[in-house]
Amino acid sequence: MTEPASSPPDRLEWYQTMVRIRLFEEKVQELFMTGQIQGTTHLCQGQEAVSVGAIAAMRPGDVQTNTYRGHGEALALGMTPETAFAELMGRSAGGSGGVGGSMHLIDFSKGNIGANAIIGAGLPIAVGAAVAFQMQRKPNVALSFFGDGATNIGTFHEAMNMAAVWTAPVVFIITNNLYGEYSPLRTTTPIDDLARRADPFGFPGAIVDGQDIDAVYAATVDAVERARGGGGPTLLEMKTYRYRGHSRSDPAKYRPEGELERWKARDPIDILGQRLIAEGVIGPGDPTEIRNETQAEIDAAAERAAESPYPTLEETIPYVYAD
Amino acid sequence: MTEPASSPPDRLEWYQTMVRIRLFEEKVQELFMTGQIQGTTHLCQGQEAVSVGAIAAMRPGDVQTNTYRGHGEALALGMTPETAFAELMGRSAGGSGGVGGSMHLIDFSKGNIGANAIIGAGLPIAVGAAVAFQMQRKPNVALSFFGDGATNIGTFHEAMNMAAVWTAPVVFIITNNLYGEYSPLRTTTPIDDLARRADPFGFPGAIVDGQDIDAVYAATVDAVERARGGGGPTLLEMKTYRYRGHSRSDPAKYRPEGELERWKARDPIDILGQRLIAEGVIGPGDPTEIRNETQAEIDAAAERAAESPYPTLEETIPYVYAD
Amino acid sequence: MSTPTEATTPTEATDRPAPGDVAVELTYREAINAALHDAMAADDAVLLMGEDVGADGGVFKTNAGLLEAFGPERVRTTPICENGFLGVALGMSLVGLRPIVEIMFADFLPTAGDALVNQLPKYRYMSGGQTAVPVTIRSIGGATGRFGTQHSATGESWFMHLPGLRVVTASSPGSAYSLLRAAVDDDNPTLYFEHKGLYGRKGPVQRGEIAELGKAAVLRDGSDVTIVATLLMVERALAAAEQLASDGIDAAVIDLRWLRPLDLPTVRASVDKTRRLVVAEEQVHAAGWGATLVSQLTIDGVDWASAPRRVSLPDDLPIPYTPPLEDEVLPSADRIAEAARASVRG
Amino acid sequence: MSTPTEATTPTEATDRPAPGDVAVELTYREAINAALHDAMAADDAVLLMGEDVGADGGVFKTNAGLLEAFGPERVRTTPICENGFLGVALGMSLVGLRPIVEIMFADFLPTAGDALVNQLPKYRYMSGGQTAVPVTIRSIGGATGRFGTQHSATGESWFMHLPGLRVVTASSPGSAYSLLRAAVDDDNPTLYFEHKGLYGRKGPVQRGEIAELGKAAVLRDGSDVTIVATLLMVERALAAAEQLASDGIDAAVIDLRWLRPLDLPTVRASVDKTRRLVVAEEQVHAAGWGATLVSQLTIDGVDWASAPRRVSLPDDLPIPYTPPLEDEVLPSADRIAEAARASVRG
Ligand SMILES: Cc1ncc(C[n+]2csc(CCOP(=O)(O)OP(=O)(O)O)c2C)c(N)n1
Ligand SMILES: Cc1ncc(C[n+]2csc(CCOP(=O)(O)OP(=O)(O)O)c2C)c(N)n1
Ligand SMILES: [Mg+2]
Ligand SMILES: [Mg+2]
Repeated sequence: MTEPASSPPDRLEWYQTMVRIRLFEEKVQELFMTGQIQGTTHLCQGQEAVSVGAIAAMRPGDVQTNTYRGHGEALALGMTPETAFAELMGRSAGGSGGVGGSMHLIDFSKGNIGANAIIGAGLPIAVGAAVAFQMQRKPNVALSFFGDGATNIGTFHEAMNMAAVWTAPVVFIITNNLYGEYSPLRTTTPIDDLARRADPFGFPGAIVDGQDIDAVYAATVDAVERARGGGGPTLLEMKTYRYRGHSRSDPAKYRPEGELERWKARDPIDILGQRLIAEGVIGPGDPTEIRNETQAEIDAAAERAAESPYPTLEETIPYVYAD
Repeated sequence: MTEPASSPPDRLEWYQTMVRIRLFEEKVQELFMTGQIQGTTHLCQGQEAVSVGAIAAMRPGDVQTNTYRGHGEALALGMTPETAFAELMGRSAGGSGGVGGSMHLIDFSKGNIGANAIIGAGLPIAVGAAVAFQMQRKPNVALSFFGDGATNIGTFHEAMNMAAVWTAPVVFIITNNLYGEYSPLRTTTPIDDLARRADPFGFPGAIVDGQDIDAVYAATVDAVERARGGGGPTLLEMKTYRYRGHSRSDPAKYRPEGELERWKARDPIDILGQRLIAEGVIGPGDPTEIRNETQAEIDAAAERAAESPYPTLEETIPYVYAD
Repeated sequence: MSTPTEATTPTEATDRPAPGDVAVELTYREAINAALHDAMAADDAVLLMGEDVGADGGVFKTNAGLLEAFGPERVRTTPICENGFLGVALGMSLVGLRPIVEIMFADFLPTAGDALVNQLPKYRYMSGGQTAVPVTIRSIGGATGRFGTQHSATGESWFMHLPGLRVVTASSPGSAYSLLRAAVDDDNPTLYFEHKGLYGRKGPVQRGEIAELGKAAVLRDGSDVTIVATLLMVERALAAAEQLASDGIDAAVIDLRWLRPLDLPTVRASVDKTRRLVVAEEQVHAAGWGATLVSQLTIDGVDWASAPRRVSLPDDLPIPYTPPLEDEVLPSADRIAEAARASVRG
Repeated sequence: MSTPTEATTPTEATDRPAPGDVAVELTYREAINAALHDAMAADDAVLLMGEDVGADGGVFKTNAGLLEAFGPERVRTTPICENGFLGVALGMSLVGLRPIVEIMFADFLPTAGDALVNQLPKYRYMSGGQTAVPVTIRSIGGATGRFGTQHSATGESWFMHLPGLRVVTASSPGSAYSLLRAAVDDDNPTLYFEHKGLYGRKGPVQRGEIAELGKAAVLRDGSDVTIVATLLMVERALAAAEQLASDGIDAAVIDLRWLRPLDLPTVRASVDKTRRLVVAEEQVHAAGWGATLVSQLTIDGVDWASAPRRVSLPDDLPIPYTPPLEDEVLPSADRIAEAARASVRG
């Protein structure tokens, strides 16, 4: 969990976290090439402002659920890159002891109560946590991160409806990166602005510039605090873009020419970096320095992670049933 | 299938059909009491204008799906009371040879391609038929009848979304009778006007007075013809009421006092009857006469149905797999 | 339908059976009601949720008095959305609650297929053991109701195939009570199956008793043949055993109760004695618990005196609506007895 | 990933294998692609639908060239909503189309649980035989991919339990082709399982061949022990048989292919000879096809020379992500051979 949202946000820390996520994801790609990570992975370069800005609005005791594309949220919530790499490498030191993998970076101690590989499945889980808080008279809120494609599955509708009917303290966050796997939004979804999908449930939906972390933070604080105050759910549509293909095996050839470049021109890390420079929070050389420092941190984390042993089958038996 | 919607509607026939449905349902109750029908049943007294008015808008080749509360639609589409009774009695002469029962009055030859006992399941089936018509370049439309409670299940959302994205010639008809099983709409649904649930799919939704068959017919003709013309789906919310409890075992004690009486004051059969009298289509004594004639028809149908034998197990084997 | 009796009022709940507890005579429906009352009274974290669970005692009247006793937050009527509200229950269980979810008919379990297959059983595992998932799912299965083919499945065997779950079935008022308490007490996702044909049955119930996890019940010892059954088939197996006794055949009857974990040792002990087995199952044999038992025992080297038998639903027929055929396809006491006789003969 | 080869271009489709047809060498992926091409070319009523089926050959590249050949109506990308689009396919099938639905990972089949359990298998039945339901569902199952516990199920046994369905599994390029053609040709809802670990395998494919419904394939005759397998386990069973041959053990290997209908006669003929059986299954044994086979054969009175054996996934473990453990839990050729040896020893 980050600091309580009531203290003034540390935007330099946001910047560093976004850079950490970016370089983490790039390292993951590299580790795939060298075979140190196997299977598949879903990277989030380009979407860092959504993860970091929204999570900055959480307070201690708040929780969230996310997806297979959840490295950004996991790191923003404070999972160390080493723990995350170890999980991706299938090592004992991983967040799930190596049995979860890339799609399941989970840390209950940090409010990260789920990273789901099934589209839509995280939403009702967040609603359930939120309703539990309400019943326990706890002042907490649950967030749920999911993609634009997930707004077409029934579970989305069901979760939104229950949240509304029970005035649950939950915030639904669509990371609208314009694509499902290979399909542009318009081939699967009859509208462009997904925030509209809150209307049939009678609670607010808002469109947010997902490249601008200050906007993400402000919108999420509004929604989270409204929920905390008993005002019920909000749907936030963060307009953003993933720089890479859907998963490791996808070169993303289906994208129109120039689209990637247009989005990169509004890179969320650059936007905040330039703002921090303009405000005098950092100097013009600091972005490069932060990047270099973070790169060293990431490289070291990956190395340490690789030293962790693989789990034995026995080690993982207690993960199945609680007693 | 009734006559093409382009010929002027025979509203006297509508009246007779509504009376037939009403008396059919009352007879079903009676047959339960005498043990001639077993199990459960879901009656639709009070909702007749929705079934008859909407189905009058269908043309030959059009199809529809409905639900366990589907006797009204089945009879409106032309299933004989005898065939329907035989099915409820589990006899060979039933529409499904007696293996379907009260929740599954189905007749493909009349465009009745499904009566489903699973909430929401009929919607995508109708969308599928509609998309097939589109692909086959047939000028046909599919309708789907379902309840207010069904608008909370994911399949509703999924079907609406696909219908929109594919501009499918389909009309979704909510028979909003204000209750799920025992739960009033407001305990499960955060809004009152379900027509609003079309908005996130970008197609029209309309509220219709479900007690007024002329209104039902007009709204459905609009929607069906728009669909036929390539204009895509419509969501119609028919505001109506079921006079009886949810199912046989439900005395409906959960309803506020006076509610039933208020709705009965706007009985759909009476409304049309009075209109037909005022217009001189029928005389003041005709309603009673039609009722008596229909009662005789219904009683005779039930008697004939009871003469049909039960199916043998062998008879039903070919119902499992097609070859 | 039943009205609440004295047994449906919450009593002093005890966590473990007091040895001196006197059994009360309750119907299966009342036993379930009592278990719900007692589990909710014992622990504020327990709640009941599902479609129409509160009003009028719920659809099967198992929930009489609960809404009045515990209020609408803890007896929570949900919208119709099985996958969604089971996901909600999962989320609740991750932050300290212990939901009991009613899935009205077992046929609606597949509507919640993802929650049941990919979420509840795997949630703890994929987090590396970071959380428990104390969710109980009550679902009502079985034929006899003339409800037709979409409302008559027993459904219990679908879930044997899934590590991470527990699966339990209740065949009598006494076990309905103690097994439901055990399910709610357990920290793992547990599917608890009721049979709609049993609600009116009466029997002794030990209020406060919590059944042992994974333990089958030998209802009748016997030396000639072992009959294993669940749910409605248990009383038919017992009736068959009576018939057999008058033929001079000494049949053991085991109520399997748990499908996951499966109590192989108890069944094994019996078949080691009888060397004959009949599985009486209200389900298709393929991919069911009966096949699992016969297979595992055979693999484990049981020395059958004659081939095991099965009395099952037809291999290739959905449940028919029409009353005579619904009755015909369901294994009867006669058919169970006949299978046992054949096994003793051959 | 593979690029389309000459085999992915539609050819003259023939409904029945021309006797003189020459087999071509294709990968499993290409064989599936060829079957899709040929089935769609043969009948305008056939279409392919599912998530991302068109672009870039689909997620597993099985669909290369289809979008180009048949256009976006017949190679239809759906929104993410498995239950919904399977219901759409059902609706299409009722009015004259023959959809092939791709459910990307077998783990997503439960997301479409209602369509699979209550709709497709029962639709014809509850209408009293008024309609056929010619829907084919392709789904990709199995481990080896390091996809973790929510993307590695084989899933095929869940559906054996359901009258009204057909269930078939493809273990090689040749059978992948002919079985997919058979599935599409059949008028009943058919689940067709592919294994994600097999896409790169090469083998002979008889273009135009339509496999016989419900017929298992004896891949290797043998007199000492019968090994039955599906999907990825088939090649491991064959490898085990090679090992066994060098030990002087003559193992039969049967690719079961169909789980519904289940080809008991073919397996029975083999075990009547060998009196020994090993089921090699990439699944939990409980409530699976292996248990069904062992049980039914034992009930049918096979006179086992030694107890049947099974090589299965662990009884109580979801599939782990970490590569060494994913490899460890999967039945290997060595473990299959060892089980066969044990069965021959006694
Ligand atoms: C129920 C289900 N169906 C299909 C998939 C396969 N799948 C994984 S990611 C994905 C696309 C999701 O798109 P979106 O929700 O926009 O999220 P993004 O990947 O863009 O972050 C699909 C179809 C799945 N994981 N779960
Ligand atoms: C998936 C599913 N869940 C639950 C049920 C049980 N059930 C049958 S009818 C019903 C209420 C439906 O209400 P509504 O959609 O308003 O239709 P109405 O009965 O009022 O016509 C419920 C919950 C079901 N049949 N299917
Ligand atoms: Mg997306
Ligand atoms: Mg209703």
